[in-house]
Amino acid sequence: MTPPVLAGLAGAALVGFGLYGLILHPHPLRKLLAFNLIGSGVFLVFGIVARRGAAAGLPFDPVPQAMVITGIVVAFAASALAVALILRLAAVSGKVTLDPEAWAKTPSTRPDGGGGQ
Amino acid sequence: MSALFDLFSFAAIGAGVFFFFAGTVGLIRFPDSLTRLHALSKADNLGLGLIVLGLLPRADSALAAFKLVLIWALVLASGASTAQLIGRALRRGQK
Amino acid sequence: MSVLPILDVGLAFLVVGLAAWTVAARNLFASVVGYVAYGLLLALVWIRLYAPDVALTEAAVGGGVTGVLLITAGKRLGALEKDEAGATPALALKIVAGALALFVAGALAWVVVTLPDPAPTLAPAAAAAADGPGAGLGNPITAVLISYRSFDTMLEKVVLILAVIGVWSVGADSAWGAAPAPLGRPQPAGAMVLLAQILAPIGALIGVHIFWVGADAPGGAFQGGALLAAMWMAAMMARLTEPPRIDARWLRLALVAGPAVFLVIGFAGLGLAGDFFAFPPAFAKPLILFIETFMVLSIAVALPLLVAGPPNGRSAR
Amino acid sequence: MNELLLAAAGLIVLTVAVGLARILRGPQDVDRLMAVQLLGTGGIAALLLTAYATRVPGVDDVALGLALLAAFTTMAFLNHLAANEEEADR
Amino acid sequence: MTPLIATTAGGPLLVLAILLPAAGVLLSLALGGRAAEKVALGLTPLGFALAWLIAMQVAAAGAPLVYAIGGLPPPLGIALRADGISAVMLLVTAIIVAAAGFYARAKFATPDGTAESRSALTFWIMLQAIWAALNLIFVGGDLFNLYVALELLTFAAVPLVCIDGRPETLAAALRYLLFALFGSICYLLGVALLYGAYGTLDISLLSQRVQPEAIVWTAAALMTAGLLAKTALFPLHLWLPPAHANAPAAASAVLSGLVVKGSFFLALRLWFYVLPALPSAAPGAVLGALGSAAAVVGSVLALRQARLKLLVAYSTVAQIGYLFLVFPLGLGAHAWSALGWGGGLMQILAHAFAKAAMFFSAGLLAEALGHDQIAGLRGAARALPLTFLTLGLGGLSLMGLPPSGGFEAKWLMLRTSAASGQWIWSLPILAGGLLAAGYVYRILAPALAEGEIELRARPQRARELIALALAMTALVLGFAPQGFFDFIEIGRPLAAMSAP
Repeated sequence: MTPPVLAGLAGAALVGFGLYGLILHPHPLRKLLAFNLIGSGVFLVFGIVARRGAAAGLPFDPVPQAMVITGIVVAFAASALAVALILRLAAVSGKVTLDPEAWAKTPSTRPDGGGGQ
Repeated sequence: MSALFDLFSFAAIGAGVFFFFAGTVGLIRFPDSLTRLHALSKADNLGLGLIVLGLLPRADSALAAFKLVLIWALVLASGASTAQLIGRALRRGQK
Repeated sequence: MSVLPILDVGLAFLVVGLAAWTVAARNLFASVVGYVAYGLLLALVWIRLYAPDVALTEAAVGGGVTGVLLITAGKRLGALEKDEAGATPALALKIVAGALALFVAGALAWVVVTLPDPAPTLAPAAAAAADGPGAGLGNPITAVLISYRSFDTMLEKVVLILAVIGVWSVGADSAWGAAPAPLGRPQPAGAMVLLAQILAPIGALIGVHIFWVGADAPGGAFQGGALLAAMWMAAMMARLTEPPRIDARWLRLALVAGPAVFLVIGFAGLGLAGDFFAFPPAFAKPLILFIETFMVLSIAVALPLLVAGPPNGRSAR
Repeated sequence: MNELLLAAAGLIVLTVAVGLARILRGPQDVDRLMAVQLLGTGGIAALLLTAYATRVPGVDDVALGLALLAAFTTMAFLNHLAANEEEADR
Repeated sequence: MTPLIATTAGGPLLVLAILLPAAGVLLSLALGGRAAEKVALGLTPLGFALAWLIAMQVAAAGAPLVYAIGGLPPPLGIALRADGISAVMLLVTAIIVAAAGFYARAKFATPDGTAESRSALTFWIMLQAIWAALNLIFVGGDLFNLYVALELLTFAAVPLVCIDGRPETLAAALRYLLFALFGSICYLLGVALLYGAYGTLDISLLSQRVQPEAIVWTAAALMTAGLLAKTALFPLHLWLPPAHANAPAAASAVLSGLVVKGSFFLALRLWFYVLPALPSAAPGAVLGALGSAAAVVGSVLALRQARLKLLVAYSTVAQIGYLFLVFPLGLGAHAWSALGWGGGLMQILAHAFAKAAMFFSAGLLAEALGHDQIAGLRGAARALPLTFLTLGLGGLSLMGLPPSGGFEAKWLMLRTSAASGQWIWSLPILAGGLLAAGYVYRILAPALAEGEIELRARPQRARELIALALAMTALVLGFAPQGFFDFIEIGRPLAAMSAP
């Protein structure tokens, strides 16, 4: 098997594992890790598309590779925002559950508006 | 001359691979964190050092050779410092 | 005898195995560590796909900066782990999710393996245009990022800025304007200070080097900026320097510098070369390097701020 | 000779990968982290060997980047050990 | 069909429409504090003028405007395109963003004595960022560039949800972020496959190359699933109600009225513009069925809510459902497709205006009463007549009563389902309308009843009038002339084939 095919299969497996984790894990940080797994699987698909597009003396098609670089930046920014939200949630409430039922049971007393804490 | 260089490369790289192997065995088999740390440091410093040494004759420019040495130096500095920090933390009984 | 295929298969299994561990681990921190190791290995995979530019990005961001972000979060949330984040999923849900994941992965694998042959590609177009709008840049990826897909690259920096503001915005009202919490312990150990003192200047030089060669060889604004960012973070972890106040004028200007300079030169393109974001051929390379210099600055500032988190403490100076 | 370099690279990656069993077994977070550090060093060695075997440009720069960041996650981890300790003291 | 890849007259306006609010974001952050509000509000007339100019140019040319960025045409470069629906959406966005901005001044003013406040800076910057992202979505011509636009939209919208910092809003924002990230990564995977198959991501070039084959179906399924998650179509709607109901009213209006339309617009682009070569009956039926389920389930859930803002948010879930009927009713080159297309577009517009007006009113109500419990509304209409007039007019459009825009949309859809023999789609349209009447009645009936009510504060007349103006606009849409429907046909790939 050539590296592109191998990487393509690996990418598909990563998307599968990530999807499973994203659906099932209740913990938001675990969901974030799973999302990142899907992300890198998707980037690998771009990677094999780029490698297969080798032509005209270039060993790869530069366009998908450039897209991966853009994508990695965006994925990192997303992780940072999610981590900030998770840590803040843990700090103000002592728990990190996303279940809306759990929040409905303990309504905040502050009226609409206000800010910070 | 070139055959001699190849032989040297081969020997050094082979020794490097061995130290990585030894380090891994130590990490897996040694009974407690401090001794595992010791095994890890050996692999870090010696294994990579020998590989770098083996590749040096094959570097085709002074810059490439400099990069090789720099990489080793960086890993050495990082490994030494973190080993000391981890060791201190372990001695104070943290995990 | 060829060892390369064996190496590739081994690498692929390792990567997939670590991904499985990240999903399956019971312990939150063990899962995080698995993911960090996975990020390191991905850099090797990218080399095997002939993508050193991506490998460099993955090494700097995936292995380095993301590692610090996640390890910090994992360690801080570790204390909460006993607290249930929600009920454990029922077996039925597990089966449904597993079947769905299997189906998606299977379909994707099949499609990827049967991609058309010969593959459609823009590589010849990019290579042919290298002397024209590609502005004599030896690295076609840099040409694509700054010239052909300038709009993506400029807006992606705006995304980075929005993420920084988003991270700041989860802080307390009373803390607004103050600096984020320090990244390091109050009294850092000597070894860490020494390490940061060694790493930071060398790393800064390497970052600039990688940015500079990026015009013609693997590397570029993002990779260089990410390494500079990592070095600033190292200095902050050793308390050689502190996170800046988020209302500092220089910080705001550094954050917007990259996209703003890109935008201004893009506008000027209408007058100079007849189109928005067009570069006059005679000045293309210096203009692109000029834009990239500010991009490096913005990236080097934005990434550590994303890791440092919202402002902390009281805002009064 | 290039084949030998690649074989060495493969051996190193597979060897340190065995060390990843420490991530699974722990028992402490420090042990897990040590396995990652070994993987990082092994990865750098494998990258260098690949760089010299295949002559793909830029691979040594990737190794340089990894070497710079080798201690990164460990530094972050150790900082949080200290933070936890202070909380325990209080 | 000639490929739309070379710059046309008026093309530079498209770049300006995106870069104006983007520059506003950068300027607001650099200047900080009070300047952010001034920059944001100052840009609204300029942005509206630009949208107006673009609409005029499109109408004059009778064809889409195109701009190849940097003078570098696709496939290597990126093109922007504005057709009839782009121009309409640019105008609607400019109006609602401006309305939200002026409405929000009272809440997001920087307090005296502080140089800069957290919530104010965040709100004004994110409002402009949403505007920039939406404008790019409406005129983007490259699927990867549109991915960047989607992410821009996500990163701008999420912080608005948790701007007040309460734990439940943080949880809602986090859920929203995770759904949105999942959506964009699915979309991106589809983009990768399309590039792998055809070597271009330009919408007009792709539409000429796409064949009905496995890789295209996979890509289409992934991209559609991702966009559905972002649009909150049933059963991926779970994130929307807590997020939209907990945000401040000005932000809710933008999120419900505009932001979910961004990802829906991309779904339209995908199926009508990228994939017209695919047989559309089966995917249209699936999307229509999901939409029907959303219309019914969303309305039933809206009926059961105790809080006004949650009711309005669940109503969004239901109204999004109607939008998806455009796929069975508008896809394909049939004689009746233009009717269904017009109905779908009208539904986007009517819902955008009506829902923004209702969230504005709900916000005013909550400020005046100190709560937004429906049970506590008894007698409120007497105290706040303008606010309840707005709620009633908005409700009229949601129910689909004449002469509102909502009526026009549903009337067109009903006519299409009859003309096409797909009468089955008329059932959810009618059922949803009845249920909507139920939940609007639940708000209005107690409010109109006799009762004493104590106001904490009287809402500002200007803010009430902004909400009323939007509700009136939703109403007036019902009188849209034929010229409007001709205009939104400009650039629709199948328009030539399906003209009646």
